[in-house]
Amino acid sequence: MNLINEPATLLIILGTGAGTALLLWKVRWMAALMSIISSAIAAGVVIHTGLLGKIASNEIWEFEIFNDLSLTLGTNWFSYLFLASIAVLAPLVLIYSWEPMRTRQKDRPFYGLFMISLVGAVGVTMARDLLTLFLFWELMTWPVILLIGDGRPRSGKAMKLYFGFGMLSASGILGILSIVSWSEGGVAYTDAVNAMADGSTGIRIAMVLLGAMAFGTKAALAPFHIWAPAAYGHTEDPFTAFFSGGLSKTGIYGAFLVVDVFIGTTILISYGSVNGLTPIGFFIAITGAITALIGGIMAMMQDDAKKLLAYSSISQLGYIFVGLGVGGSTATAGALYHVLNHTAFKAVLFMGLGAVIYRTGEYRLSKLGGMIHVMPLTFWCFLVGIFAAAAIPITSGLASKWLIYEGALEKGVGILVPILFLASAAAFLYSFRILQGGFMGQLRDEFKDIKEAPITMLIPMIIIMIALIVVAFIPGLPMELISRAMADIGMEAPEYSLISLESGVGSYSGLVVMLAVVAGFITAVLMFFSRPLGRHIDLRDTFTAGEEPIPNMDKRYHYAWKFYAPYERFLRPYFNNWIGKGWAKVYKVSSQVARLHRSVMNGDMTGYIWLIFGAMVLVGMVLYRYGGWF
Amino acid sequence: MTFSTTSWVMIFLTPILAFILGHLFLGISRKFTARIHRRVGPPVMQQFIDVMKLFGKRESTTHSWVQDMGALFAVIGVIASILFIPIGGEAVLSFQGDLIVLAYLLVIAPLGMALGTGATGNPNSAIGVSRGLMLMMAYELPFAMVLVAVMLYYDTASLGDIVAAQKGAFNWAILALPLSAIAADLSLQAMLGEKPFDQPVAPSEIASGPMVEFGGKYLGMLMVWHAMSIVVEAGLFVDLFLGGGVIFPGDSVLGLIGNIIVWAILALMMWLISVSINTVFGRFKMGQSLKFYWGVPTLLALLSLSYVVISNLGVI
Amino acid sequence: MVEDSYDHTKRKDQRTGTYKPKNIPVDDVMNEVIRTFSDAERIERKGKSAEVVVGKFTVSETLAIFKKRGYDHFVALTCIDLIEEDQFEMVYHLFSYGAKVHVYLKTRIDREGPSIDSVIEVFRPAITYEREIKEMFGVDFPGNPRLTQFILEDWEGPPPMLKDFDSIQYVQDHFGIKVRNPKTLPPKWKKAGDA
Amino acid sequence: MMDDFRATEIIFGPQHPGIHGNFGTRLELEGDLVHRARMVPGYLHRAFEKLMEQRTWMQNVAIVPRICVPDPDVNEQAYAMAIEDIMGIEVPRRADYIRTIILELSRIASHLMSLGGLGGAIGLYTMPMWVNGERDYILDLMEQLTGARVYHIFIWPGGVRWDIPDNWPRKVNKVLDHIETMLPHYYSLFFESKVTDARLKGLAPFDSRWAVEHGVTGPNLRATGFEMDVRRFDPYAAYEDIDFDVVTRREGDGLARALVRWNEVRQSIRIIRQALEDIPGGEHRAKTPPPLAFMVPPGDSYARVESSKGEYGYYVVSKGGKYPYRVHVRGPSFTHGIDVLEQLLPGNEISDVALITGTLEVCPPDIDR
Repeated sequence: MNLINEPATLLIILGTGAGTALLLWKVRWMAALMSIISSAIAAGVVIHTGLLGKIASNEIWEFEIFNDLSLTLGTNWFSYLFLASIAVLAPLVLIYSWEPMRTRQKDRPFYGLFMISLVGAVGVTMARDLLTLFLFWELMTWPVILLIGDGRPRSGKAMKLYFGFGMLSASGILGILSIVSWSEGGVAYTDAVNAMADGSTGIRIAMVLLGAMAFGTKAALAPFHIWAPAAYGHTEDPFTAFFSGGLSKTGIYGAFLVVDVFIGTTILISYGSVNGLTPIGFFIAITGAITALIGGIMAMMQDDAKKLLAYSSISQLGYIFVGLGVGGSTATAGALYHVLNHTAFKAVLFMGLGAVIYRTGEYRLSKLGGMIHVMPLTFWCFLVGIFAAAAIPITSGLASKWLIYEGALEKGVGILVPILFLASAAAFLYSFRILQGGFMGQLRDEFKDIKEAPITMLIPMIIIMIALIVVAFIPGLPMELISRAMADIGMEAPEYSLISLESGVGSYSGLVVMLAVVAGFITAVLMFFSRPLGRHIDLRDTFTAGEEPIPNMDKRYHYAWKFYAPYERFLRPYFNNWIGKGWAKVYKVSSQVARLHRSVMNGDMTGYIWLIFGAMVLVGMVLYRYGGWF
Repeated sequence: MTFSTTSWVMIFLTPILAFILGHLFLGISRKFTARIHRRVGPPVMQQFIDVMKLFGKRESTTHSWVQDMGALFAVIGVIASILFIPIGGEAVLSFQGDLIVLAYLLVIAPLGMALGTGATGNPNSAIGVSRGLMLMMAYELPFAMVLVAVMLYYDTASLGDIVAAQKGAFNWAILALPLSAIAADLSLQAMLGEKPFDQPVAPSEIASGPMVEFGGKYLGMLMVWHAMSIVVEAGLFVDLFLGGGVIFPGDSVLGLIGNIIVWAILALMMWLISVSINTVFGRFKMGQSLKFYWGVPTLLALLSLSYVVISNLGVI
Repeated sequence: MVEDSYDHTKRKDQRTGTYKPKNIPVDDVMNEVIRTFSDAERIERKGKSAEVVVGKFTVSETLAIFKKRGYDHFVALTCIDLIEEDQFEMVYHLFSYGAKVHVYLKTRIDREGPSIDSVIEVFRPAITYEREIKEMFGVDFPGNPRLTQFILEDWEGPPPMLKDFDSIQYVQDHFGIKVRNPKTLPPKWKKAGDA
Repeated sequence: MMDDFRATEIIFGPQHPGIHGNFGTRLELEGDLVHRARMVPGYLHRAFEKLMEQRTWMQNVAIVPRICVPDPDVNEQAYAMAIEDIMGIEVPRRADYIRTIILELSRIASHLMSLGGLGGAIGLYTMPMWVNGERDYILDLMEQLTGARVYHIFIWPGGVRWDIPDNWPRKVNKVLDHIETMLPHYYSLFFESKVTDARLKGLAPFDSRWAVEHGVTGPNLRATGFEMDVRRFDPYAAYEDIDFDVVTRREGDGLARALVRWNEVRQSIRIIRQALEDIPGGEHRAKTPPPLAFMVPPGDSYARVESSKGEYGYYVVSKGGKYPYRVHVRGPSFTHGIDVLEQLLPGNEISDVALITGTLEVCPPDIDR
C-alpha cells in the first residue's frame, strides 16, 4: 500500500478528524478522541510509508475543485522530511493536551482549530503548486488566531500582531504567485523554477525578498520576528508546543523551496561566489546569524518563561537560516537536521513548561522555583530539551549545530561562526535562566503539595526525551532521511555513518563522544559513591552569613528576577526593541492610511459594498490570469 | 575507528594524569602566590591533602538530588573533555570530535555544576552562577574568533590535525597568529576564573558564590573538577598555540613521555602566567568585564581573524 | 517627612554642593537663643565650649537656630539617667567648624514615660542616636521613623542603661551564672522616692 | 516596599567574607542592584558604657582601648583628656609628645589595615598580605614600648605610664624608613592598577555639604575637599607644635577616600619624625591621685580626638567619687556606619557593597561599644 503517495488519503484522514472535532467541539472528550485517533493514524501512515521508502518524487496528483482550478499535490523526500516532523509531532501534542484541555473552561473548539491548522500544515508540505500552497497556508494560519488569547494581559495585542504578520506572509506568497504566474502563465513549482531561470536579476531579488517576507515571517526571521514572542507567549499552552515545534517548520520549508528549489544553486552561483558562498546566501546567512543572536539575547532577558522559549525558538530558527544561506552539502544537511532537532526539543520544552504551568498556574520565572522537588520527571524531560537546545553533546542537539558550524567553516566564512558561538553562549544563559527560575531555587510554600504532571502529559515528553538521547549515540540515523531529502533538491549529503558525521574540516562521532561521557560518568560515580550519601537537609537550611532569614519569606530567597541584571543594563540600549519600534512606525503609517480610508467611508453602507466589489474584482483578475475563470 | 595500543593506554591514563597534574598545578600556584604575598605557603602536596580530607569527611549535606547530580556532572564533563585534548601530540580521542565538539563538551561541566548549585536554593549561589554564565558570554566572543582563526588558518577543525600541523621548528601558531594568541590568553584568564575575572566566586561579594552550599565530598568533587579543568583549559591553549608540546618524535614511548612532560610544563607555564596576573589585580565588576572582553581582546581576535580570512582568499 | 531609609528609586542626591563653615561667635548665638526662649539658661564653661539649658519643647527650634548660625556639626546625643532627680538629661553636642566652639545643649525630661520630640528634621545624624537611646534608656522620640530594634537582639529585659538596672542580678537570672563575691561592687543607685 | 517576588534578600551578615568585622547588612536586591539596605549592628556589643559606670576611673583605662581594635589608642587619649579637663590636670609636655607618637603609629597601622581591607574587598589579596606585614612591625614597636601588641593601656589620665626606652626612637625611625621605602610599591600595586580605578572611581560619591549634614567626619569628610581635622582646629597632645598638612581630595568618591588615607600615612610618618626630634625632657606624667583612690570632682567634659576613622569623642560625666557617672563614646562610625551607609548603598551593585563599606572604613565596634 502506498498511502502517502495518494495524498488525498492523508488529507482525508486528517480532514475527517478535523471535521468531527469541529462538529463535536462541545463534547470535548469526543473531539479530543477523534483528533487523537485521526492524527495518530495519519502519523502511522507517514511513518509506515517512510520506512518502506516508497516516496515517489515525481508523481503529482491533481484534484479538480472547480472548473479549471485544481489542487496539485505530491510528496518527495524533501517535503517528506517536513511532513513527517509535523505529522509525528501532532498526535504527541494532542495526547499531551488531553489533560490540560479537559480542565480548561474555554468556549472555543480547540481540537477542531488544531486539526484544521494541522491539515493546512500537512497540505503546505504536499502542495505542488503555488496556489495550493497559498490555500493551505491560509488554512494553516487563520485557525491559530482563535487559539491566541489566553486571557492574559496583552494577548489582544499578540492577536493583532499575529494577524498583521499573517497578512504580510500571505501577501508575500501572493507576490511570489503573481511573479511566477505573470512570467510563466502557470503556478506549478516547475513554473517557478522556470521563471527564475528565465527571469532577470531584479525578479530573482524580488523573489528572495518576497520569500523572506512570506516564509521568513512564519519562521520568525529577523526583522519579521516580533510577532513570535507575543503569539507563542499567548497561545493555549498545549498548542504552543505544536505552534513553535511544528508550524514554524513550514516557514523553513518555504524558505528552502524558494532558495534551493526555485532559485537553485546554479543561479545563485552565477552571481559569483567566494569559496562557494554566494552573495544571496551570505545575506541569508548573516540575517540568520543576527536572528540567532537577537533571539538569544532577548531570550536571556525574559522573565516570562513562555516568551523566553519563544525567543529561543527565534534564535534556533536563525541557525537553520544560517545553514540554508551558507549552502553546500554540510550546512544544508545541518539546517535540515536542525529542523528535526528543533521540532523535537522545542516541543518537549513547551510541553514541560506547559506541565509546570498546568500544575502551578504560574508562568513567571520569578514566581516559580523549586519544581525539581515536586515534578522530577518533568524536570528530566525539560533538562534534556534544554541540553538539546544548548547543543550539549549528550543530546542530539549538537549534531545539527556542528554541521552548520562546519559548513560555515568549510566555506571560510570567518565572521558567521563567532556570531553563532555568541548566540550559543546566549543559549546557555537563557537555558540556565529558565532552569534556575523554574526548577531550581526555593520552592514556595503554596507549591509544596503539587503533584507530578499527569501521565498523559508525561508520556509524549518522555518519548521525545528518549528520542533526543538515543539519536545522540547515532547521529547518522536522521541523516538517512536528510540525505534522501537533499538528493531531491539536487544536493549531495555529507559523508556519514550511523555513529559519526564527517565534514570537510572535521568529524563528529556521536558514539565516541557519548562513550567518553559514559567513561566520565563511571569515574565520577565511583568517586562519588565511594563515600556515603549526603544527609538531606531542608532548602531553607542554607548559608545566611550568620543571620536569621525572615520567616515565611521563601520567595525572597529565590533569585530569578533580572537574573542577568548587569548584562541587561549593558545590552538593553542596543536591544531595546528597535525592530519593534520600526514596525510600530509601519503600523502608524498604515493606520493613518486606514484613517484616511475611514474618513472616505464615513460609515456609509454603500462604501463597504463598493470596497467588497473592488476586492472581488481584484481577486477575480488574479484568478482569471491563471485559472481561466469568467 | 581504529585505536592503537597507545591510544587505549592513553584513554585510561589521561584522566589520572589530568587529576595529578591539576592538583600539582594548584599546589604549585599556592606556593607561588604565597611567595608573592611574602608568605611561606602550604606544601606543594597540600591540594592532594585537601581533596583527601574533603572525601574523608564523615558527613556531608545535600539539599536535593540535583545537587548530587550537579557534582557528578562537573566531573563527568571535565573527564569527557580531557579525553578530547591531545596530550603531548597524542590525540586521545580528538580525531573523533573536533574543536567545535570540544567547545561544547567544555560546557557540560560548568552547566552541570550550575545545576547543582542552583538546586541548593541559596541566592548567593544563583548570583554566582549567573555571573559565571555571563562571564562565559563575555569571553566567548573573542575566544570563538580565536578558534575560528586557528581553524581557518590550518583549514581543519580537528585539534589533532592542528597540533600535527605545528610540528617542526618555529612552526607554532603563536608565531603565525600572535594576536590570536594574545586574545586567547586573555580569554584564558576568565576561563580559569582568575582575577580580574573571578566574579563567579567573589568571596567578598557573594560569599564564594556557587560553592557556598557545598561541603565534604561535594566540595571535593568540585575541587577535582576545578583542578582538572585547569589542565583542560591550559592544555587547550598549549595545543592551539604552542604546538601541543611536541618536541620529540612521538613514535617511541620515550618520546611520547617526553612530549607529555613538555606539554605539562608548557601548560603549567600558562597557568602560572594566569596566576601571576591573578596576584596583582583586583576584581572587575560584571559589566566591566563584558566591556573589557568585547573591547581589546575582541579587536585583537578580529584583526587576526580578518588576516586569516583575507590571506585564505589569496590576497595576501 | 523624613524617610526611615531610602530605596534606590527615592534616593536623594548626595551632590549638594560645597560646605562653607560660618564663623559666628558663640556669645551672639547664645544671646539670640536666650532672647528667643525665655526658659533658656546659659551656664558658664571654661575653654572653647558653651552650655545652654533649654526646655523640653524648644529643643528643635534651638537646634535650628544653632544650625543656621554655623553650629551645624551634630556631634552626638547623650542621655544621662539622673535617677536621684527622677529625670533624664539629654545632651545635644554641637560644634561649629567655623567658630571652633563646642556647644552642650541640655534639657531634662521626666523619667516616667520619657518622651521628647525627635530632632532628625534638623539634624539627620540624630536618627541613629535616638534609636540607640530608645533601646538603652527607653526614651521615646515621636517623629523618628526608625525606632526599631538596634543592637540588643531578642532583648526582653528593661532598658539596660538605666541606673536601676541590676546587671549582676540580670545575669544570674537569665544565664544561670552565679556571680560570687564580685571584686568591685558597682555603685547602687536608688530612685528618688525609694528608701 | 517592592514586590516580594522581585526582591531577593541577601544577608551580608557577620559571617560574610565581605564584611569588615562583626557587622551585618540585610540587602534587598533587585537583580544585582541594591534596592534597600539595612545595617544590623550589635554583634560586638559588650556594653562598655554600662561597664564603665561600674568600674573605677582607673580600671576603665584598661577597658576603653578594647572598644576599637584597629586603632585603640585614641580611646585612651580621649578618655584621659576628658578626665584631665574635669580635674584640671596639666599634662607634661613630654607626655604629650609621647602620646602623639603613639597615636600616629596607631594611625599608620590602622590606615594600612584599612587599605589592605580595600584590597581584600576587590580581591587583591596581595595588598592585605603586604600591608599587614608592615603593620606588624608597628605592633612590634608597640610591644617594645608598652608591653602589649594591640591594647596598650599606656595613656593614662595625667600622662603616659612610663617613659620611652633609650633605643626605642632609633627602632621607630628604622621601621618608618622601611615603610617609607615600601610605600611606592604598594601605591603602584593598588592605586596604579586599572582595576582599582574602575572599581573605586566615582564610587558612592558625596559632597562636603551632604557629608557635614550627615555627620561624616575624618578622612571621609576630607575626601570631599573640606579641610577638617581635629588635630588642626582643636589641637590636642603636641599637634600644635608640629608641622603637618591636612590631606584633602576634592572628588568625594571611593578613590578619593582611599587616597586621603594613603597620603595621611606619609603625613603621620612626618609627624612622628618631628615629634621624635623635638621631644622635650621632663616628666612623663603629672601628679595624680593613686589609682585606687582616684576620684574625679563633679563635672562633665567632652573630649575629641582625630582617629583614623574620624572624630572620636568621649563625653564623661562625673558626680564625684570613685566611679564615672556616665561615659558616652562617640565613635566616628556611629553616623557613617548606619544612616549614611543605608543611603549610599541603594542603587549600587552588590559587588560594591563591601567596597563602599571599606572606603568609608566602617568600624563596627565604634557602633556597638
